[in-house]
Amino acid sequence: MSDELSIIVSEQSNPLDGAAFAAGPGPMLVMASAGDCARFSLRTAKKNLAKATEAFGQVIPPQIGEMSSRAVKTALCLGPDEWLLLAPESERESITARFAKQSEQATHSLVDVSHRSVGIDISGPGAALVLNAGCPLDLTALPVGGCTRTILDKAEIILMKPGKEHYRLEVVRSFADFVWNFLSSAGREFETESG
Amino acid sequence: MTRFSFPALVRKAIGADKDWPEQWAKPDPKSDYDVIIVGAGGHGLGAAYYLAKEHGITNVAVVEKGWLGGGNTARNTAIIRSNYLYEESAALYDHALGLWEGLSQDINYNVMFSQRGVLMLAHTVHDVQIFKRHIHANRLNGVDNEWLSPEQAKAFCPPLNISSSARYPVLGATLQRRGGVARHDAVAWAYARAAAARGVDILENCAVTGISRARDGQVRGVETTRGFIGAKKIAVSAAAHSSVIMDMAGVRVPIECFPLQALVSEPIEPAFPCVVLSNTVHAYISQSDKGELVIGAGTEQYVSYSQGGPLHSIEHTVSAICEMFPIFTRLRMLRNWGGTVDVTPDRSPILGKTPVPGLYLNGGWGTGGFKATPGAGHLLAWTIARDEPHPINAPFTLERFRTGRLIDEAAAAAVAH
Amino acid sequence: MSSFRTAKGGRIKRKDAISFSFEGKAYTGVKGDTLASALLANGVHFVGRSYKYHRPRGIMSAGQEESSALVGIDRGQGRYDTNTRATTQELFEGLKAQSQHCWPSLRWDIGEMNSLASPILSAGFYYKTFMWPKSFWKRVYEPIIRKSAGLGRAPRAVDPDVYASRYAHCDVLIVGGGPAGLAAALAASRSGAKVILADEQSEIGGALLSDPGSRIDDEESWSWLASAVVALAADENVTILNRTTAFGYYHQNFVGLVERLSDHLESPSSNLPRERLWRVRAKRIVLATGAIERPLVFAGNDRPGVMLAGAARTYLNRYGVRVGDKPVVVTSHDSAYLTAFDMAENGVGVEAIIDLCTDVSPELLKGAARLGIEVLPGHTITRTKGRLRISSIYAAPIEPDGSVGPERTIDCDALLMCGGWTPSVHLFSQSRGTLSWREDIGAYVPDVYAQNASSAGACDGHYLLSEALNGGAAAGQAAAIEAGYKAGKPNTYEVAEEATCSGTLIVELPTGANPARIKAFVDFQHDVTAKDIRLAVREGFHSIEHIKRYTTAGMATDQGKTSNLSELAIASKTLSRPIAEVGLTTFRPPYTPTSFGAFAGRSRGNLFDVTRKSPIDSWAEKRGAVFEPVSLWRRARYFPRDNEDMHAAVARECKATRSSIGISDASTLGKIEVVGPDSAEFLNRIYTNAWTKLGVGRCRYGLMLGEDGFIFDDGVVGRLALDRFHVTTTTGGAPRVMAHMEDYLQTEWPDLDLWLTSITEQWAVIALNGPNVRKLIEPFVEGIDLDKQAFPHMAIKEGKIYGVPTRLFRVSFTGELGFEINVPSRYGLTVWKRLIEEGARYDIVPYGTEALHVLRAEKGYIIVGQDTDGTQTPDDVGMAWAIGRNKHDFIGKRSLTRPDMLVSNRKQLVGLLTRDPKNLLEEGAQIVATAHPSPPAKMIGHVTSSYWSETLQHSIAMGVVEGGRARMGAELYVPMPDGVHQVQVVEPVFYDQEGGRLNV
Amino acid sequence: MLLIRCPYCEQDRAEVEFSYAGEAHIERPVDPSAFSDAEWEAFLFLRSNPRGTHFERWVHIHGCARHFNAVRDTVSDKFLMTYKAGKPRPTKREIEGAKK
Ligand SMILES: Cc1cc2nc3c(=O)[nH]c(=O)nc-3n(C[C@H](O)[C@H](O)[C@H](O)COP(=O)(O)OP(=O)(O)OC[C@H]3O[C@@H](n4cnc5c(N)ncnc54)[C@H](O)[C@@H]3O)c2cc1C
Ligand SMILES: NC(=O)c1ccc[n+]([C@@H]2O[C@H](COP(=O)([O-])OP(=O)(O)OC[C@H]3O[C@@H](n4cnc5c(N)ncnc54)[C@H](O)[C@@H]3O)[C@@H](O)[C@H]2O)c1
Ligand SMILES: Cc1cc2nc3c(=O)[nH]c(=O)nc-3n(C[C@H](O)[C@H](O)[C@H](O)COP(=O)(O)O)c2cc1C
Ligand SMILES: [Zn+2]
Repeated sequence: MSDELSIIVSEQSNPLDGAAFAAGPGPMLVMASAGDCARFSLRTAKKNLAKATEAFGQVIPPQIGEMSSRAVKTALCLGPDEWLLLAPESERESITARFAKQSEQATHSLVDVSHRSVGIDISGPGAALVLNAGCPLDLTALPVGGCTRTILDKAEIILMKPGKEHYRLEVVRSFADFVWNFLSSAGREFETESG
Repeated sequence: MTRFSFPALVRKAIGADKDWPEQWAKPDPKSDYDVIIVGAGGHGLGAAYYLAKEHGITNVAVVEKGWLGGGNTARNTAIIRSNYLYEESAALYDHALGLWEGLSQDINYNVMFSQRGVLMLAHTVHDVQIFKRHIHANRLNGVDNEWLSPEQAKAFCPPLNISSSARYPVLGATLQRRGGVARHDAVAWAYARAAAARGVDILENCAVTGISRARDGQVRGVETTRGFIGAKKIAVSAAAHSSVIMDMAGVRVPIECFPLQALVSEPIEPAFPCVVLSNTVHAYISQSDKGELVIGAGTEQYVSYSQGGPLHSIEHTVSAICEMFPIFTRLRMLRNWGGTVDVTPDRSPILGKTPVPGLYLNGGWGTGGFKATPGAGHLLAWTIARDEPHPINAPFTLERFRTGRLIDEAAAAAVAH
Repeated sequence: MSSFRTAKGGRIKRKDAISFSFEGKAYTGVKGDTLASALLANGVHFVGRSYKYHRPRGIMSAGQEESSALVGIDRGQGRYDTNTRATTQELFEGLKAQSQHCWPSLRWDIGEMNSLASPILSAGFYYKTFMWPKSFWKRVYEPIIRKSAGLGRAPRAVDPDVYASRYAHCDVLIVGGGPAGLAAALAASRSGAKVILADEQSEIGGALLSDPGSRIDDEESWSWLASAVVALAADENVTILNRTTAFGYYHQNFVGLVERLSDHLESPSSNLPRERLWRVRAKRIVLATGAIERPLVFAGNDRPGVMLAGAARTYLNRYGVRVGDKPVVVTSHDSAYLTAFDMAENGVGVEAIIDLCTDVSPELLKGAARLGIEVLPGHTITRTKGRLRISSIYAAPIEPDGSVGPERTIDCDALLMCGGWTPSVHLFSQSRGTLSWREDIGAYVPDVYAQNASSAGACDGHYLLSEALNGGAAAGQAAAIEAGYKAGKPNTYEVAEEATCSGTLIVELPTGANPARIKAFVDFQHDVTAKDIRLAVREGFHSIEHIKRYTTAGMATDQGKTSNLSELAIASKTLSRPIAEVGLTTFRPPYTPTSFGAFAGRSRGNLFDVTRKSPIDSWAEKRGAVFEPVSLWRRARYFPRDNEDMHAAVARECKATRSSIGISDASTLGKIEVVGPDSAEFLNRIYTNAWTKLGVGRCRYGLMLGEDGFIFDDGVVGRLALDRFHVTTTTGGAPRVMAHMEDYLQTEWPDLDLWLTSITEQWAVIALNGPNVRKLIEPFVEGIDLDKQAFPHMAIKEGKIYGVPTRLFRVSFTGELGFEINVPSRYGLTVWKRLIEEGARYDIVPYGTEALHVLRAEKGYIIVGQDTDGTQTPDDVGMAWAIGRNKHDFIGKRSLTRPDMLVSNRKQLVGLLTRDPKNLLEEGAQIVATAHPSPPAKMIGHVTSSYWSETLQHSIAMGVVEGGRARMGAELYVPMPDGVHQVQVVEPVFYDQEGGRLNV
Repeated sequence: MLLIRCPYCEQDRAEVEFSYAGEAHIERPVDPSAFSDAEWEAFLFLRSNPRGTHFERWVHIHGCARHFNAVRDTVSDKFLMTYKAGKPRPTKREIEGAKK
């Protein structure tokens, strides 16, 4: 039976599976759905960050808007006591276990939200323009390596800026189609950009 | 007062319109009145008129801080209907609707009350349930309201998009045929003229800054920017400023003020025969007799007296209109303005006595008091004259917020416009 | 080349001919033309009809202030634009324009008869008549009034164009690209500040575009302009937006602009949006919006051929068009002389300059003499002649006593007027700045700023080119500094031989005729005349706001751009009150009419709102489910087979569930993970129920109230660990509940140690109900003993199903043995498909929300929002048992003891059975106590839920009834359109009262 | 669109990221059952609704998700200052100071 059972793990379905989009000369804009990973919502007091860092195996930054990203793990500080942790699928269980061990000394809430959202990678010289079709942030003021929760038209997103012309956003599953359609609709403008 | 009529119009035209009299006089305040009404909106002016006409009380002043009719009376989308859910509300609004039907003739001023029918769209199964509930209740209350299928709704309002693939498809609609719109400004002018003709003083540019009470607590007059004016009775009918003025008398009222915006398109030939409301997408629309589409938005979430509002709300409203009526996208917006609506916790008005002897309150009409104008005026006059509420406004007390006997049209998910 | 095109000059491309049509007649223009300039080049002035009197009207201006020359433009395929100003529409190949508001044709218009009745059509006439006989209003008068209304043709087809939008941030936003705006942009850009320069015209340049003769720093103005634009375009920190109107100035320097991307193109590419809404937040704003020329008010000032003098100059210098061959100029301001001089220099025989002022500057007189133009200082125009085009005017001297001397006729084919200039303070005023009246220039100018902005040039009351340039440069520099940049000294510009620029504000031109009998237009579109304004004042409309609303002056599509000041001046004079005291009406957005499409942007069709879909939605769609929207979600309502209707499908789905297995997608339920040592205490306060004693591995139905004591939401809560709960909410209530909980946690009880995490979308939820469910899943579940004792009703456990992690709930909303399988969302679809496959042997049937509603109603379970409407307490719906009586407090508790919560006749939830079991009540039907109610009837309740129960073979209903529980067994009545139905009040549980089917 | 300074993010952010949450400094009683009907009415429904300075609550719902307080002028809609939830009502002096 367990053979049959394990098959299912590979049969996952994501709203944006394999989605890709490019537009404009250059191209101005490239978008693709990001691969799956483990995601955790971590809530704890700032004083516990050292412990949490230990459990996660990578620095968890203390200031809202900061993001630490090294190798394959990323930690985003979204609120005064809220972090989003991204890690490879394979580390999900070990991370959970390490945090569980700490709950006595450092109260926290670690909730597995791996399946809650999907990621979209957006890059190119037009990336910021396309986001600004629906995002009210001044994206030039968002530093490279920064992150924030914000809004894109009618959808809440978590926005990361890994590079100058590179953004990654996280959107809750059921909003993903909307966000993708919105961005690609805006991206189509590059096909005719008339200045 | 010169009676308005077609022959009068011709006669005056022959005289180059030289001798049309003032529609309302511009008196100086007297030192004392029997009744002072604070706020020369449609409601306050209506109350003054009915006090004079029906109760013989003519030593009355209506005190207005700006130009009369310049509050929400000047800025509303003028929708009139009475198909409210609860019997208390239905009675109240239907009383007003009845008065609207004879108003132009009664006060000899054409307020262009147009009973072109009000459609309210249902976009979800839940909406359908709510609207059916309204129809049943209205029928038993003797208020006209009927259910239309999407096709019937489209026949009644041809620009309506009833495609089932719309993001918010039209699943049906209620229609109140007696509902419609009126020329909002004219209502204020009409009541002002009719009240003034019966001896009421209308004091514009006269803001109330304090309410003065005698030792025994009874009111004795108002402080204004034009000096103290004595009064035996004071009625506050100041819509957005109700709570500020009631505070002057030491009475706290459960009213908060929020911005509400509206807009008109450029004028076009008749293209929209009726009034359409959609609560689900927050937009409502009709076409004025002059030709512009008159469109209303939803209220903002924050307290404000700014008579303005943010752009994103207008974007939302206009996109909702374009969803429901896709042929309108290329029309242009001509003007967008805001009002300040006075909202109570149960979205029903407060109309009656207050804990202060001689002080009456008419307020909290929120997004939907224009339709009540004649009724509110009529009932307020009654309440002032007899120092007790008329049975129709008896349920609309201040006390209900303490006891919990709310008249919750909002919970019943009715649009209040 | 058409007859009125000049031989040379202008900014048009003479070689690029463009054909277009107006009123079906073909014409030729050239590239760079507007529709108006092309028509004028062809000698066409008469293009429209006015609103009320249907008077023939021509082209009055050369810009967006135009209120007469409005046309319809049809580009086919639903691209029909009504009320388009000929003066701003750029010409493109094949443009087709039509006149509006006339029938059968522009030339022969029946509506012109209105002019005959004009004496009685004075301001507000309709308020005074059409009242008798009463029934005529609805049947006769109003239809006629409505029919005659409106200006443009209504659109008939759906617009295929798309609209875009964009947020942008900048250091300095400059509105207006005339000399002031350009100089500001140059100065700001030099500092490195991020600058946006927007101008609504096709080309940047403003007044310079009409003024090739001026010299800036010893350079020809057009060459200066070209280098300025090149310099700005080269700076990557500068964004130049032409064809972009700033329409609204909102809070904290937030400005809405619309960029028109394709209206000037012959065949735009389909990906090119027609317009783009820019939402700009600027640190600092420089307003350089210029000034608008004012018409003069006199009898017959509206004939085709009467035009603003500045416009005529624009047509000449910018478009190479003579607006006439023998124009007359009438003015109260120096600037009109420039028009006359430029025209004369281009070989046009200017018949005369009628100057209302007596003391004309010697230089201007000299200039006129040099060009052979007769100047009549101290003269007025008393009337004009010409039906479809002006043919002559009557000029007369103004005597020292103000009376008018003998008239003299002057033939002409154009009359160019100038009553001075009105600074464009619209945006400033929208920003809530206050204006002050400047008597010397007869205009309102910005005074106190409410936001971080400044003004420069003509919009600030500085009309000289040198002032515009130097004021603009200073404003640009200051703005950059304000925005935090270092800016060197601004440039100073020198303008050679600058013309004088002064005038007098003339309210109404002196006339010998009775002013009460003449039509001297103030608002040209709405046909508001000077006498209308006087009538309004006479009738007691003293506030300018009243005058506006009574006469409709300033309410036309130009929003009073050319009329407000005349209106104000006439009112002031009639009221004998200074203009400054009379004040202005409120400036509101949009600055110029702005398309709905631009506001709607991309929010159309499937982007109008989010449609949330569950992980299993695609399966349901393939299976042909009929969906219903529930908040933002779409949920499968039923799964019809072979053309079944809803009724049949639901009956089948219910039956299958009760007899074997039904499967449904419950993924949309809200879910919140509550973690932390104080979780149970938190839930104690949030819910009516008590949570402390709930064992790990158990669940409980929870009821949540608002602080007002009324039911707010409900759902099942499972305890995963001492400090970890899995909370579920209704689908529609999920965001509201999360916000409510966060609010109390953060602001009322910050001392509690716990956190809330939304996990709605982490888990797909598959609800399985029916007697065979356990049998179906048992083989595939790992780590959970499904045995009745080990895993009883209302239990929760973590384990695996098909090898993927699950949080398995044993709960039931149907009264059958039920499990809710939570699996991480990405597995939801696969698990669902497996269950469907494996379930085939039990005839598993997917059911939708409708069957779900029937099944739960058979059990008397409520749906918050359907059986409750925000006015029910727990006791009202028979759920007093859910209240933890010993709890000190919970949200809403206090409200339950308010006097009106304790009265005996509150509406209570009951079951209702129709006398005829086949009869189905309508949801929302009202309940009365008498068999023959007549309006207004006393209603004692209403039907909240009503269904056909296939299982019970009779209809069932629930409703709320005053004092309902005391009426058990009583007969009541439900009036419906088809008659009054008799019903019996019963317990609201219709099926398996003992709950035997649950506990198996 | 308002521009609101979130005291947690320490940034000015657009109104669309926020939700309004009613008047500030209306503390829920520790023991509501001790409240009279009139006191309870005041807690539930009576708000100051001033023309002018208003103390109010906002949530940075699409940002850091924190509730905070703001002082805003209800006539001009201008924010005078914002501060973290739980902080006492600022004095006139503090408000003036924040305006700079
Ligand atoms: C955009 C918008 C759309 C609306 N749409 C509709 C609709 O379609 N249908 C509908 O039925 N209702 C609608 N309403 C609501 C409706 O406009 C109001 O409920 C109604 O007009 C209130 O009338 P009123 O006479 O009570 O108040 P107002 O007309 O506001 O009059 C109150 C008066 O009191 C004066 N005042 C205030 N303070 C003082 C003081 N201190 N001293 C002296 N005078 C003072 C004010 O200046 C004002 O003139 C809408 C409102 C808005 C803002
Ligand atoms: N001789 C006179 O009496 C007289 C009078 C007035 C103006 N002028 C001349 O006008 C010029 C004044 O220069 P200026 O720069 O102040 O004004 P301008 O008229 O040259 O430029 C204003 C520009 O702003 C644009 N604009 C206005 N509102 C806008 C909006 N909401 N959105 C986008 N664009 C908008 C206009 O299209 C125009 O191009 C000088 O050349 C001056 O000589 C002369
Ligand atoms: C039903 C209705 C129709 C209106 N029609 C027009 C119109 O055709 N043209 C116009 O300029 N304004 C129109 N207005 C708006 C008024 O000009 C004005 O904006 C409104 O009374 C609010 O006043 P304020 O903008 O001066 O604050 C209309 C207003 C209402 C309520
Ligand atoms: Zn924040």
